[in-house]
Amino acid sequence: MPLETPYSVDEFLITTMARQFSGEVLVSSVTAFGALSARLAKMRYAPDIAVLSTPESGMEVLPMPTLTLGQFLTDAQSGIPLSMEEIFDAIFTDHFRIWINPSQIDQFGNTNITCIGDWHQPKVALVGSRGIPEDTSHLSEIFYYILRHDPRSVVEHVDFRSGAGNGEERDHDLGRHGAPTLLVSDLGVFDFTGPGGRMSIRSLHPGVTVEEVQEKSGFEVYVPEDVPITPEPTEDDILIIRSADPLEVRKWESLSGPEAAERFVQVYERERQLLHATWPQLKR
Amino acid sequence: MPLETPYSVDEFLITTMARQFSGEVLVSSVTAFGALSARLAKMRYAPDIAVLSTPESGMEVLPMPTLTLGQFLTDAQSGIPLSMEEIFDAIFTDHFRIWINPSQIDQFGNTNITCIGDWHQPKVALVGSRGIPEDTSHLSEIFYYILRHDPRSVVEHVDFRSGAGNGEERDHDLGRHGAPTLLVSDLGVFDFTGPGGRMSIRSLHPGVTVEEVQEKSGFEVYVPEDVPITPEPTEDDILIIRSADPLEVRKWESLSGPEAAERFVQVYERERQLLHATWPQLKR
Amino acid sequence: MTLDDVVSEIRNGDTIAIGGSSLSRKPMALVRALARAGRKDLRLVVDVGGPEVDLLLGTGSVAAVRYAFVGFEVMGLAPHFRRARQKGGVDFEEWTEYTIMAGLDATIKRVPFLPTHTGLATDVLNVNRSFKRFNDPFGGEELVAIPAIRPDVALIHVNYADVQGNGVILGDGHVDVLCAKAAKNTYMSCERIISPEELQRYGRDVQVLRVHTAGVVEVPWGAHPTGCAPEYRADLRHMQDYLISCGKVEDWQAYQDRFIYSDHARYLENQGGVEDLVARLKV
Amino acid sequence: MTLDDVVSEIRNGDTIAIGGSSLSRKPMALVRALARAGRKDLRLVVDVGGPEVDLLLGTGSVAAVRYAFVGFEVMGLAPHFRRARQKGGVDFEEWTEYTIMAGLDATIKRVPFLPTHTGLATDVLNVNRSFKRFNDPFGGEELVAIPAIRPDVALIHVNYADVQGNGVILGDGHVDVLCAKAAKNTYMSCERIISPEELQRYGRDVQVLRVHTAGVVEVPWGAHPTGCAPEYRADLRHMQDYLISCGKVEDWQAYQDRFIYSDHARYLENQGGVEDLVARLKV
Repeated sequence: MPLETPYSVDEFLITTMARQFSGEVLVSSVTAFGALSARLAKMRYAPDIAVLSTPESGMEVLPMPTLTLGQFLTDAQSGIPLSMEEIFDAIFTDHFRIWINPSQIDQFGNTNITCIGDWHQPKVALVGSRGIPEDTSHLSEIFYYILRHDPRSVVEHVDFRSGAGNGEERDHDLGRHGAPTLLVSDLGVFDFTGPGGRMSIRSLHPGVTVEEVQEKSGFEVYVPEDVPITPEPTEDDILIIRSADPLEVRKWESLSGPEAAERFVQVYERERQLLHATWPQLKR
Repeated sequence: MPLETPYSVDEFLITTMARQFSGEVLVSSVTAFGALSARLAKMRYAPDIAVLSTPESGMEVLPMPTLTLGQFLTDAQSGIPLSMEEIFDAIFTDHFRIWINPSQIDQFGNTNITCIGDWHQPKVALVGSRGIPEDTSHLSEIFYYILRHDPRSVVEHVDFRSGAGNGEERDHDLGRHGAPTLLVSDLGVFDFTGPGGRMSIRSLHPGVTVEEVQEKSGFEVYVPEDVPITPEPTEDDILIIRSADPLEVRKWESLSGPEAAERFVQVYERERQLLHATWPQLKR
Repeated sequence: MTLDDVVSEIRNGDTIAIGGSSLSRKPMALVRALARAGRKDLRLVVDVGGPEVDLLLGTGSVAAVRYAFVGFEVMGLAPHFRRARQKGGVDFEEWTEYTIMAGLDATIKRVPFLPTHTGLATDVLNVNRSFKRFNDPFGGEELVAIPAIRPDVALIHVNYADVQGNGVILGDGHVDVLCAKAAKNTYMSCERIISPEELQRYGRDVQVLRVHTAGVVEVPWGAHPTGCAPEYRADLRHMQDYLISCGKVEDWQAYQDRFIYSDHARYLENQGGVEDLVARLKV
Repeated sequence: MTLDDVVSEIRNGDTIAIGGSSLSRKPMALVRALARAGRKDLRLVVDVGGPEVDLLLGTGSVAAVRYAFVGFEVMGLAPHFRRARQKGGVDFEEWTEYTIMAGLDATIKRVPFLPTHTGLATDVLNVNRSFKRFNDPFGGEELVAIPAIRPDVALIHVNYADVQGNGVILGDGHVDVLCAKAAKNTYMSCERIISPEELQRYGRDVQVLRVHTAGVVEVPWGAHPTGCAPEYRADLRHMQDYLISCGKVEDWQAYQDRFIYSDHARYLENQGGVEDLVARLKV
C-alpha cells in the first residue's frame, strides 16, 4: 500500500474480507486470515454465519487464528461435529463460503494451487487442487484473497486451472454456479464484471492508484468509471482482530520456507500455552 | 407339519433360521422371528454377527422379539447407533443379512410384498417393495421364510416381483448378486438349485412328506435324489428362545386383521411393563 | 414459528418430503395441521411411509405419492392407501428405500441422477416411470438412473432443536437429513427447544444443521401417534382406533373431527390428555 | 494383531487407501512399518495427503498416487512429492477432495461410477485420465463420471477400538469411513483398545463398524508426527526436522535410520521418549 493509519495492512484486509459475508452459511476458517475474517464477521457483520473449525470440522465455533492447525484449539470448544460428507453437501447445496488463497489468479478469475509450468513436468509442483474444483462449480459466491499483489500471482493466464474462472467453458459447462465473485489483495477489491468476465476494480485501498494496480498485475485490469476507495476498518474491527489474535499469527501467513516453518513451530508452542491458560473459560 | 415333539413349530422354524447365519455381518431383526433367530444365532451358531435393533438402528444389541416395534426396548440398550446410509452401505458391500417374510414367493424365488393382481389396478394393494430390490441385487445370501406354506403364498408366478429371483433377467442384469438362497417354511427348507434356478427341496421337517409339499405349493417343487430331514432344535435352542420371548410374541406373527391388532396392543403394553421390570439390569 | 405459520408457507400442489420411518418419528402434528388447513393436491415423497400418508389420503389432500412402502407394520395395511391404490385417482409411483434416498441425494449433490443396480430384475422397474435404464459411460454394465427428487418442502420431527434450526435426533435419522438438505424449505417440529449451548452437548446426535432448515416449531408429542424414541413409544391403541375408524364413512368423519380438525392442544386432550399419554407411552 | 502382522497382509503393488487428512490422524506407524518392510510399487489413494505420501515416496515404496492434495500446510510443500512430480517416474493422477470420496463411494455402492459437475472448466479434467465426460441419461446436462476406486487395503488410525474392529473417531472422520468400507481389507491402528461395553458409550463417535475392518492394532502415538485430536497435536517440530532432512541425501538416510528403520517403541524413544511427547503435544 502503504497506509498512513494506525492499523496494519493485515487488519485492513481481514476487515474487508469480513464485510463480504452474509446470510446463514457454513464458513470455513482454514487459514489465519480466513479464521479472523470469519470471527469478525460473526461478531459484527454477519451474525448468522456458522463458523467451522479446522481440521476437525466443528460447527458453531469461535474461530481462532491457527495457521490451519486448529485441532488443538478446537478441542477446547466442542462445536457441532461435522463430517467431510456434511461439508461437501453444504458446498453442493450452496450453504458454504470460504476465502481461498491461490498461488496464481488470472484475468478471468481462474486460480491455481497445483503447479508452476506444465502439469506433466512441472517447474514447481505445488499441492493439488484440493476442493477448489468443487467450490468453483457449485457456490454462488467465490472469494479469493492474495497478500501480495504482483505479476507472479496476478497473471494473464494461470499455469493450471485448479479453480474455474469465467469464460466459454464455464458458460457452457457450469453457468454461473461457482463463478469468481471477488479478489481482495493488498491493493484493492476486484470483481469479474469486466468485458468477458474479466477482472475489474471494485475499489482501491486508501493511497493505491490505478497505475500501481496495472504495474503489479500481469495483464490490464479493467477500470470502471467509478473507482471508490475501500472503506477502512473501524476502531471495533481492529480491537476485535487484535484481541482474537494476541500472538499475531496473522503476520506470518505470507511467510514461507524454512525460517517460516521455524517460526510456526515457535508460535505453535505459544499457542498451546495460551490455550492452556484460557482452557477453563472455554471448556464446557 | 405336525411334529410329535415337545417343541412348537415356531421354535423349530426359529432354530432352523438361526442355523443359517455365519460370519461377521449385520443382521436385521425386523420381525419377531427375525429377532429371535438372530438372538439364538448370536448365542449359539454365529457369535460374530452384529445384530441390529429396529427401527432405531442400534448395532450390537441383544435382539428382542418386538413385532417390529423395538424402539422402546432398544432404548434400554444403547448399542452403536447407525444410520440408514450405514445400513444400505452394508447391503451394497454384502455385510448384511435379513430374514424376509414375503406375501408370495414363486418357483424362481421371485418375491412379492407389493400387491395382489395387477400393479396398476390391484385387487389388494399391500405395502410396496421397501428395501427388497436392494437386498436382491446386492447380497450373496438371501433368506426367506413363510409361516404357512400354501398355494396362496407359494405360487407359480408372483403377481409382482418386489424381490428378484432367478431367471434370464437376473442372469443378464445382476448375475448372482442377490439371488435367492433359501426359503424356510413350516414344511421344510428349500433352495433354488433346481433346473433353471427353480425351487428345490433341501430338507423336509420331521413328518412332512414330498406329497404334502407338492399339494401345498402352486407348482411342482423340484425333488433332488437325497431329501434329508431338517435337524431338530436342541434343548438349549428351545430354552434360549423361550427365555428370550416370555410373552410369546412369536406366536402372533402369523396373525393379521383387527383381532390381531387388538392382541398386539395388549402385548405391547405387557412388553412395556416387562421392560420396566428388566430396565435396571439392562441400563448402562 | 407455530404449526399454522409453517402451513401458511406451503401451497396447494407442493411436493412435500416427509421424514421418519414406519411408525417412528413422523411429523404428525405438522401433517395434521396441513390437512386441517385444507391444503390440496400435495405431492408426497416418503421412504418408509405409514400413518402420515394414510391420513393425508384420507383427508383428500393428496395428488401423488412416491413411496418405498406404506403400511402400519404388524398392525396391518394402510386403509386409505389401500383404497386409493385400488380405486385409482391418485398418482402413485413405487420406488424403493435406497432409491428414494438416492433421488434426494442427487438433488443435494446437484446432479440429475444417481446410478444403481437396485430395481434390476424386479417389476419396480416396469411400473416406475421415472427410473431409466442406461449404460455405464465406461462401457461396462447396464444400470438404473434414479432421477433427482426435488421437494419444495420437507417436514420432519426431531427430539430437540435450537431456535436457529439445528436439530438433535437421538435415534436413527431415517431419511430426515436427506429430506432436510434436498428440500427448498425444511420445517422441523421438535419435542423441546433447547439453547444452542445445551444442543452442542449432543455431539453427533445433532444431525440436522441450521443451514438446511427454514423454521422450527416446538410441539411436544408432535410425532404422536407414531413414536419418538427415547421420549415415547408409538401409540398402538390410537392406531388401532384409527384403523377401525377407516372402515365406515361416519367413523372416519368422527375421527377427523376429533383428531384432525382440532388444534394440537385439543388433539392431546381428546386422547385423554397428556397424563394418560405419559402413563401409557413414556419409557 | 501387530504392525508387522498387518504389513504381512500387504503385497507389493497393492492399491492402498490411507485415511486422515492433512496433518491430522494419519496412520503413520502403519505407514512406517510398510516402508520398513520394504514394500514396493504401492499404489496410493489419498484425499488430503501429506506426511504419509511424502514419506513413502522418500523410501521409494510408491508406483502411483491418486490425490486431491499433498502438502505440509503452513509448513510448506512436500519435498519428496515435489521432487517426484518434477522428476517423473511415479504415476501421479490429480483428483479432487470430493471426487476421491465419490470414487470410494462408487465402490461401496457397487456402481462403476458416480456423476458430478466437479472438475468442469478446470484443468483437472484435462490431466486426469480416469475421469470421463458423459451426458446425463435423462438428456440434460453434460457431467463428469468419477470411476470407482477399488483399494486392496485401507489403513486408518483412530482414537479407540474394540478387538472386534469397531472404531471410535472423536473428531472429523475425514475419508476414513469411506476408505474402510471401500477396501477389500481394512486395517486400523488405534491409540487404545477398549472393551465393547466401553466403546458403546461413544454413541455416534463409533464411526467405523467391525464388518468393514479386517484387523486392529493398538499403537499409542500411532499418528505421530501428525495429530490425533483430542489426544495430541501435530508435532511441527518433528515435521520441521523431517523437512530439513529431505534436503540432502545423507540427512534423509539418517532420518530413515532413526525413525523409519526402527520399530515403533524405538521410534518413540528416538523422539526423546513419550514423556517429552506428552509435555510438548498433549492437550
